[in-house]
Amino acid sequence: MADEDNVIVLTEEPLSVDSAMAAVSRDCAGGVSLFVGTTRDNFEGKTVVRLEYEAYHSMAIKEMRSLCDTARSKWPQITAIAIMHRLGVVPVREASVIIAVSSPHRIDAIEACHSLIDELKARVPIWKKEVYQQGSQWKANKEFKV
Amino acid sequence: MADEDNVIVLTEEPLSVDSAMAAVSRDCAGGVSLFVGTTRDNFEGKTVVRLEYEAYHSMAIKEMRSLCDTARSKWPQITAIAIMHRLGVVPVREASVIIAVSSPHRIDAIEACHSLIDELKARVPIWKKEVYQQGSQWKANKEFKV
Amino acid sequence: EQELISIRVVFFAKARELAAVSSITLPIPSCTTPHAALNNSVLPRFPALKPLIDHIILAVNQSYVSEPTRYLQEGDELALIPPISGG
Amino acid sequence: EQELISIRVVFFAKARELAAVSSITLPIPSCTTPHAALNNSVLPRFPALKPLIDHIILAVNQSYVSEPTRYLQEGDELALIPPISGG
Repeated sequence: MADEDNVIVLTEEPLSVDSAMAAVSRDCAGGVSLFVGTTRDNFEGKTVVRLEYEAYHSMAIKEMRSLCDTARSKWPQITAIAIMHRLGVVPVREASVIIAVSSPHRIDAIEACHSLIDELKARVPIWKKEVYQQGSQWKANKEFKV
Repeated sequence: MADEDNVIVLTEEPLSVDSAMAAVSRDCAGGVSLFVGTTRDNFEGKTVVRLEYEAYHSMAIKEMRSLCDTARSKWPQITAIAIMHRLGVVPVREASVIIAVSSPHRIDAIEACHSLIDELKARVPIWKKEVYQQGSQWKANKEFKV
Repeated sequence: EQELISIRVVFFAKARELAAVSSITLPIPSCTTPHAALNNSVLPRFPALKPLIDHIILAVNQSYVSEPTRYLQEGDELALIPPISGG
Repeated sequence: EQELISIRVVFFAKARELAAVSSITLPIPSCTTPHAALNNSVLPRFPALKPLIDHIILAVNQSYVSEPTRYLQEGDELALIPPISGG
């Protein structure tokens, strides 16, 4: 397994499902599962104008690598994983996170992808500020445990 | 719920994850789950050269609409669904099916997407011929039950 | 002399290959179930389908046939559906 | 006179806003655990962090602190991690 089989990206540029797909496409894969987290326009009755993300960059990269290792030990058939997270401003409807997993058979890709978004929300030091028309608020994932 | 919130496509053109993503993106959605079935280069030791798909077009459309209705009754929070299936020749690594589901919270999108690919394999009258270097074979989904 | 009606029979995938035809218009007696039409009218015309017949599911007017079966009607479309493999 | 070592402290999100700084270099006694460094060296310098302190998790050199805790070393990076909200 090479580094290009675990693609990890932190960027202020817009994310693309096509590039996540391309990152995990392999001749021997029969299924790709993707999860895309997008900026929603509302939270508990308040209008969300945008999200602002920041990361502990070095630790986020490290934790995401660790998530890949854990996923591969639980689903050894995985062919490739991509974890992409956007930083800075993310407008409504745009993607803040894309996770993609490929494998020969779909169940492994689907289960691993689902697990990865859950584990990312639990472990990776990235923070989201939700900006409303009036005011803003740092959010907290209920999955955060450590 | 409008027809544009259930996007169903049967086509001989290449499929695109970006267009599936665009079909289900909504301001009020926080998560999109996608599944992409791709042509794998091998089956039980034989090299797969390509896949060839055909459909009972009118019934496939009807069954896919029914799958959308069933998914929406089980996951009422779904904002949009796209089911896209390619017909004709699908070369190695290219997508034969894309399912995309959006919802305000990820669990609904993830569960519905997983269910939809399973149910598609069980119910939608589309057939795959696997073409090897030597010979070919019509496949049968183990999920096919009815 | 029993009354005849006309139905359309459509063949897919392996069934189409074995029958060497995609669709036919077929006269059948009225008061015929889909399975009776398959066994009494389709199979005699297409004996090459015999090896596949145990794996075929029937559909009428784009709906899988379920029990109890109603009789076919004039103009109905009867589909021979081999095991599916989409996705 | 106890020996001093130098560590780097990094602040994020709400912690960075309250502390009004992203990172500092901090002299601390050797043989200090991360939590002792937080309570005895960081908090006195940044009392505005008090309301957040119960929600903070610590990391040393980009790894979450787990029990048993080893002493901080010269040049270690201590991170104050508020509840995360990525994804």
